[in-house]
Amino acid sequence: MIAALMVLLPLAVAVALALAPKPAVHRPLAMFGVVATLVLGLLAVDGGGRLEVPWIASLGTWIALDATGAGGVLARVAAAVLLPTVLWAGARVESRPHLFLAWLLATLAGLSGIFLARDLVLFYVFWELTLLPGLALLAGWGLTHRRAAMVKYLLYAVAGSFAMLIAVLAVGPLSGAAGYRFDQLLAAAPLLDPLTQTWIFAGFAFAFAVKLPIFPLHAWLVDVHEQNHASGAADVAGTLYKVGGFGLFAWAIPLLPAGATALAPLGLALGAFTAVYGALIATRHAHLKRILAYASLSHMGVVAVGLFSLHLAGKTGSMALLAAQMVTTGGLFLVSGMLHDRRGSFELDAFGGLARSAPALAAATLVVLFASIGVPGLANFPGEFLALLGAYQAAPAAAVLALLAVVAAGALGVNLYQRLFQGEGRERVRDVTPLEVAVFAPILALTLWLGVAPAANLTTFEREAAAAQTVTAEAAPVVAEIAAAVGVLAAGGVR
Amino acid sequence: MTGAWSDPVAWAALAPLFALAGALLVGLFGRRWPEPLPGVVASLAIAAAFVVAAVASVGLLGRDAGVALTLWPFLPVAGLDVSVGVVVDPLAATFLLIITGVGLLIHVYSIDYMRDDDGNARYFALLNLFVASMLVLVLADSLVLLFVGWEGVGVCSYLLIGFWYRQRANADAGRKAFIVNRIGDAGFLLASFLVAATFGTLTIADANAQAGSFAFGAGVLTAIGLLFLLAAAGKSAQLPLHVWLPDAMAGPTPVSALIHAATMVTAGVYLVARLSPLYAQAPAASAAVAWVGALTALIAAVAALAQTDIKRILAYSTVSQLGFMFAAVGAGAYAAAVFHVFTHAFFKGLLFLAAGSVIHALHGEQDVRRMGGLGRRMRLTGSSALVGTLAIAGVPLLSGFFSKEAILGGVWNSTLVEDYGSRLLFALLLVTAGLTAFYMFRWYHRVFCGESRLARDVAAKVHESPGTMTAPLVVLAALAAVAGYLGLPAFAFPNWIKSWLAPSLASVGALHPPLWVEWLLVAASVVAAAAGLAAGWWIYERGRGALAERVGGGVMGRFARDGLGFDAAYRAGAVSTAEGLAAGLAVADRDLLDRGIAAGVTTASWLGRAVAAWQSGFVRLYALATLIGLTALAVVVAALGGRA
Amino acid sequence: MTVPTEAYVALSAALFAIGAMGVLIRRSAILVFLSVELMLNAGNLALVAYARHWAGFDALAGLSGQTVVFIVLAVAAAEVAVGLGILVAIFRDRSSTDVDALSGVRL
Amino acid sequence: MSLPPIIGDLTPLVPAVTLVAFAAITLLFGVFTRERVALNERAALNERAALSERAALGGLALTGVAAALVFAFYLWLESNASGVAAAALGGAYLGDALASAFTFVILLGSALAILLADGHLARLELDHPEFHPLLLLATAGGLVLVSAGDLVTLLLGLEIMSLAVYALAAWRERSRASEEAGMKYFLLGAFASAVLVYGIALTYGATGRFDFAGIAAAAATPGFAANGLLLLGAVFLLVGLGFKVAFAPFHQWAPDVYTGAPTPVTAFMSVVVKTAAFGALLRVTGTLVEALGPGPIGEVLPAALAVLIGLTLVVGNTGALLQSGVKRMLAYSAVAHAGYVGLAVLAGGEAGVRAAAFYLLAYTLTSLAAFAVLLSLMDDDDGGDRLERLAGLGRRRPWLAAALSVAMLSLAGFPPFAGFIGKVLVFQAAIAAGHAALAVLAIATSVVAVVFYARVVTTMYLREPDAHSAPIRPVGRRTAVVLAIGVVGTLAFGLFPGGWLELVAGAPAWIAGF
Repeated sequence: MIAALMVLLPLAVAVALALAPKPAVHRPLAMFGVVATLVLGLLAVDGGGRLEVPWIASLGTWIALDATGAGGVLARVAAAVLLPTVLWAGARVESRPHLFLAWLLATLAGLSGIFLARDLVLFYVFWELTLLPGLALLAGWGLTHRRAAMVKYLLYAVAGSFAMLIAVLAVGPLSGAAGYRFDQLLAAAPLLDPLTQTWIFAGFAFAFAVKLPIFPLHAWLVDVHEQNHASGAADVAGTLYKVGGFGLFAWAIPLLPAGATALAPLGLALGAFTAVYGALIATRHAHLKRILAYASLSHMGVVAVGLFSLHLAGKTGSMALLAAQMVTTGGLFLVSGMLHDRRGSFELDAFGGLARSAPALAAATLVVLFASIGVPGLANFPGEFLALLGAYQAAPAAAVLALLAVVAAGALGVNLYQRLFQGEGRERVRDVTPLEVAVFAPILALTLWLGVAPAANLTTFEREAAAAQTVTAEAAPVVAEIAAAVGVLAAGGVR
Repeated sequence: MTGAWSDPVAWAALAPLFALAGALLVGLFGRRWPEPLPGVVASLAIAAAFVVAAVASVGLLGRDAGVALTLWPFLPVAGLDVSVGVVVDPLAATFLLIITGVGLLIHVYSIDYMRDDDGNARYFALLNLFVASMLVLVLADSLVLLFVGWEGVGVCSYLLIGFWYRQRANADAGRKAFIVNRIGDAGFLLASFLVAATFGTLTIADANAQAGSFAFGAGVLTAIGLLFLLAAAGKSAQLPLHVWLPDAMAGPTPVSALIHAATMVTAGVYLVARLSPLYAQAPAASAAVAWVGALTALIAAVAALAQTDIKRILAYSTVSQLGFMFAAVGAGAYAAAVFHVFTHAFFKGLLFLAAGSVIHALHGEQDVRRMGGLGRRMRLTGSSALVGTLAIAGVPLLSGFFSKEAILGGVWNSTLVEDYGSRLLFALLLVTAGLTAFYMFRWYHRVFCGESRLARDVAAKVHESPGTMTAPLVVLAALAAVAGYLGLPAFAFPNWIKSWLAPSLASVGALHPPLWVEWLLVAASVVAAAAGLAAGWWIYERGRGALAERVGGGVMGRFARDGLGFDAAYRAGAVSTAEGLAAGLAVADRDLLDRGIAAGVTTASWLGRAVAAWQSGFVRLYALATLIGLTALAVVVAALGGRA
Repeated sequence: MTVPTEAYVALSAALFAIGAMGVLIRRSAILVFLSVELMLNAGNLALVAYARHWAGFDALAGLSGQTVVFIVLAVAAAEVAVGLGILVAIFRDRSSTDVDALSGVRL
Repeated sequence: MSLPPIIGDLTPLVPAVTLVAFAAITLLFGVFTRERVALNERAALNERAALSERAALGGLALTGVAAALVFAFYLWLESNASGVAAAALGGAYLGDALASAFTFVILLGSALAILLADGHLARLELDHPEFHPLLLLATAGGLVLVSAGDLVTLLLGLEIMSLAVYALAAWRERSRASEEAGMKYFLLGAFASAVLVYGIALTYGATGRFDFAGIAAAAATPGFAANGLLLLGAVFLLVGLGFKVAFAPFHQWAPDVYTGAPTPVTAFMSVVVKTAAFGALLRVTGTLVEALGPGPIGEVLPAALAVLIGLTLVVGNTGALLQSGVKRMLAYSAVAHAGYVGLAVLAGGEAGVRAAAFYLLAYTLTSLAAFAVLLSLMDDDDGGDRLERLAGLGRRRPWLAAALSVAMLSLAGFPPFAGFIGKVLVFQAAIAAGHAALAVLAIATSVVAVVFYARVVTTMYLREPDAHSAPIRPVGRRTAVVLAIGVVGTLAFGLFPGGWLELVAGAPAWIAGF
């Protein structure tokens, strides 16, 4: 029941916001929505966090939600990250702020659905629904070239999700599962023959690769971020919506072990390449949001590498990294908004020397930035470490490549800090305002918490990662064959 | 090895917390405090840490095992239940004392050195944070936690090198240090992964224990050893990753003293020593360590000859001394290495602080060519600097002599790297020892002796530094003089430190040559030191440095001054390659992918146009289409019907 | 000797084809429609032919075929009615029955 | 063999008969009141009376549809209770699950279409007294079509429906577009019926039967040798009906007729005609596939159908891509949706019927909502459907814009709208029946579809109206009702389609209706 509320409450608040007449109530209402959802998430630890009622009997779908697992953790983190985001957006969005907040709340509702859904069709519904708020935020508050960015985003996203739809509708009937509930599918799907599994997995993987995103399906990401509202709040919503990794973790890999194994080499290669690719390209840009976008792309490469390692530590780490980068990347996008406030631009050349007049801002940013480049003791490290550890067990080469990316990301981070805060300062800028302190507080708290005491979350993630089936012995040779064929195809594609 | 809070030894776990608390206090509120307060608070925090460290060390005396304490779980995944836990054993305790002791002195020294700097609070907060991280590094019971400290010190170093971030050069230097270290860190991570894959654990003790069960010289152990060597080389500025340390002198001098001489840069040595049971099983890897060390020592010493910056000389000297330590750990003389870390912390810290005192007196002048004769104006600084110089030069009965001798002996007698040219290593190090004595004499002479080459206005205002700065100098000078007696030559005298460290270090069998050989070795190092000093006296005192001018002005001189062209090589090689690659990818990213979508869109709209064109509007053509469809189907059917 | 069913069917097919050709060739709406009528009657011819064929096996089957012919005729008649109605309206408007003139609506 | 009872239980006929009866009543009423209406108008006195009498026509028609709906529902309850599908006229007229499901959809669509039309007839000068009777007749024809138990009834239903619609398409006087639409539709329609008739003849030739059950049975008898002929007949039938549902390449009439016909008529056609035709197609293909059985011959028909569907999907979706007129865009999208329903037909069986029925229900609600918005924006000369018309609608008429957005999202297949569930059912059925490749093609084309549906939405919210954009008249009450029902239904069936799906759960009894 609580799980259901985690979806319905923010949705209701969103509607209320859209219709609420008095501007005075907007911000409190929005804050209430997020806080309440977060509290619900914290309460939904045991039985109360689960829900299971039949939805469309003849289709075998259920309204099944579970807030006690990996998804629950991510949902909680997402809500926690939206807290400062709503705070910030409420103050920074001038035109129709209540609608902006409404869409943020809608995003939260959709994310809760995505993370908590334990029925594949329900998962798809939320997956698709959550696309709309992002588009709306871009359409309603984006910058001048938003139209092109929207079309691009829409094309990629829809192509992905329709591919997934086919996969969803294939995995059910073909496996002869009793229904689309996770446990029902888990009982049947892994028994599908490897080739079918590979095809279905490919369908899922395509959708999830778009939403991770990883090369070569990432082109929408950068434009969307660049064109989003200058406050960076919309970018946070976008960052939270990068749920492809979760999809692989929670659905594709456990349900289709043979398919996953067959496509893992490709996934590892693409992931590692993406990691390096993003980090390197980021160094070539001078637009703050573009840089952040590419940097997070690099993270997603590491996530993919961890997942496709199919190794316990790798998968667990990837989820931890996903949660962590929600906080850090999200936080950095908020920072980008704060910086834009001060200089009215995202071009790095407009900055420099800010540390002198805004030391607190510099310090806070530095913490988040270092967290995002995987400095241990801060949020991203545990996940990154485990993801790479797992990858190393499966494919040392991929791990080494991804590790190079980590090094490059470090270089990127310090370069960025220097361009923004170091050097001879131009005219003075104001240091953090009370609002900004309030925005930073939860971000920093999460950054430290996830970095210092990740154990609890990791255990939750691992429990779910361990549930994944393994390839049966007799299937193994076939899987290997398919994997080889895929490899040949991929090589051909590269050439 | 289990412990509980009741055990005073375990209190050492509090040391980093004290430092961290200090960092938070000063960092959050220091900016509003009056001038000396941030420094005082920071110093008190370190003092507290020093106390618990001392208590712990005393508590450890006479035990043959350290104390382990598990605080809370960290990465309980995939069977490697890594937790946040500490091990307090002699090795850790030694580093604890060095870090907190020297750290305390340098904090005190900084109070006046950093007076009137608008970043005062930030400085002390970072300095405390550094100490905290360094303590975590040496206390860690697992590779993961060790890496936490490892990166932590790197971050602090980065921030302190770029402390005066307004000058581009400083910020760049900090960045360089961070990135180069990052490369080493990649090695560390890979090594940890390999450890996890091989031993199924990330706890140092377990890994060491398991390494013992592997065949001597097993390939995987060598691989792990080499990867950790990469990490250590990055942190301890060894070839080929040493390039960041000279630039790191951009930071405030006390920072150079604490981080880039006494403590952080020795982390690499600590790492190898900590993993000594593993390295003792991997002779090839150990040999690599030793050779890297020896070569670094020599090359850095050569570079040091030609430097003109009072701190850069010391920086190269540090690199060189670290090379000695690496040679020692590589050769299996772990105790000797740690011993040298110990003594080096004193005399090199001392030298840096002295340099700082000079720079302070000269209001930022750092070029030794514009110094000289300062010994008369700054007696305390000068005399303590002399002690430091002689100690590092290896003059008998001073600390540096004993530790260096222990290293040379250890290398000569090494069984571990016997087949890897231990004698050649010895020769290299001996030459380096001579060079050390020479360039240190040069350093001291150019700064404190001869006639003053100061600019007039500066010369007028030169004065001895205040007590808070000179006191640490004196203390360190005393330690630099006497610390060596903890480790007298083992073959003839009681070597206390060796037996003290024994529980934490692997014991590698050493050759036991006849006594006269041992004495010969001692003599050799004495001769080397003497030769170096004599040469220095000959050139700089007698020859007024004319010869040096001529050589230094030449190609060789410039080559040496530029650090033997490593930076240039990297810029030409790695850096430009990466940039080129990035540029290429960026272009591809902009075009290639969008082109893909464009293709899809055009196909669709092309089809659309085709459909529209087909939609001619003429009824009869529509009928035609219908009929064609019909006949086509009919024909197919007829064909099949014929078959069936 | 009797004419085999196939012959009738072949004839009906020919009729059908001719009708179809007519639809394609003729421009006058009326002639086009007459061609359609031809096609309908081709259907009828086939129906009666088959009715005769089936009557040999099953009286009812044959009977049903023949009745259907009448239904089809009725349908054809109804079509004529509606068709001419529309045609008249058009003719009133543009005094032409050229179907190719009916190509205003297109992209 | 013994004669089957010619006059059996006639109850299945009741809904259709009701409609016909009401058609007659409405016609008489309209004809007798016409003079007075005209007079009142001319004298400009008693405008209200004129209006009320016009309204009365619509009211009557609606009552008829409502009555038919009630009877249909009652029949459905009956047959559910008894567990046997009702059949009349010796199996020529069925009251089985398929029939009732499609009957419901048709009647719903018809009622909404009438309501929508009534809101605009006067404005568009379409309010001749024969309008409603024809709509009712067409609806009745649709019912006959989906209830047909043999090919002859099917032909009759088709003609009853088509002839009425031909006339309606040409309804607008002195409108070349409308005339042209009517004529085109008529000529091509007649052409198609000729093909159908020939197909009937061939099928009869092969099996000696007209009723579906008989055809299946005859083909099943051992020693049945006329497979080839039957297959040929099947092809002709497929083409004849494929024309009505606008499968490519027999679709070309659709864009032109939809565009040319008066918009209320287009709305009616897009839902009622399509639904009815699909009902028939489901029966025919189902029968023939079973009759032809497995084996090389049996595989031909599905293959042919698959080819047509694939072509339809591509043509419909890409064709809509470049349209600048919303009406014409909807016409192409109607073609595209025919392709999706075709997947269900191809899948066949209970799943297929259920999927098709639901998809058409969803399409009916959504499409009528879209037409409702469109109609209230269009000019009195039934023109002005260009995309630019929608610019800035999000600001000027937020509710209209929201409604149209819902419609577009549902058509594009976004959850949580009915269109999504429809796609789910269709694809699931197709994949389960082993047509994954076609499903993939459907998906690929759906991506294209999203583009043109999205264009409508973005135009409403992102593009600013140009200065001289026509003022938007207030939305009429009837139109509002249609909108409400359409949007709410779209959402409701999207969230809780369960009940409806259970309604057609009994569908497998359908081939042999008894």
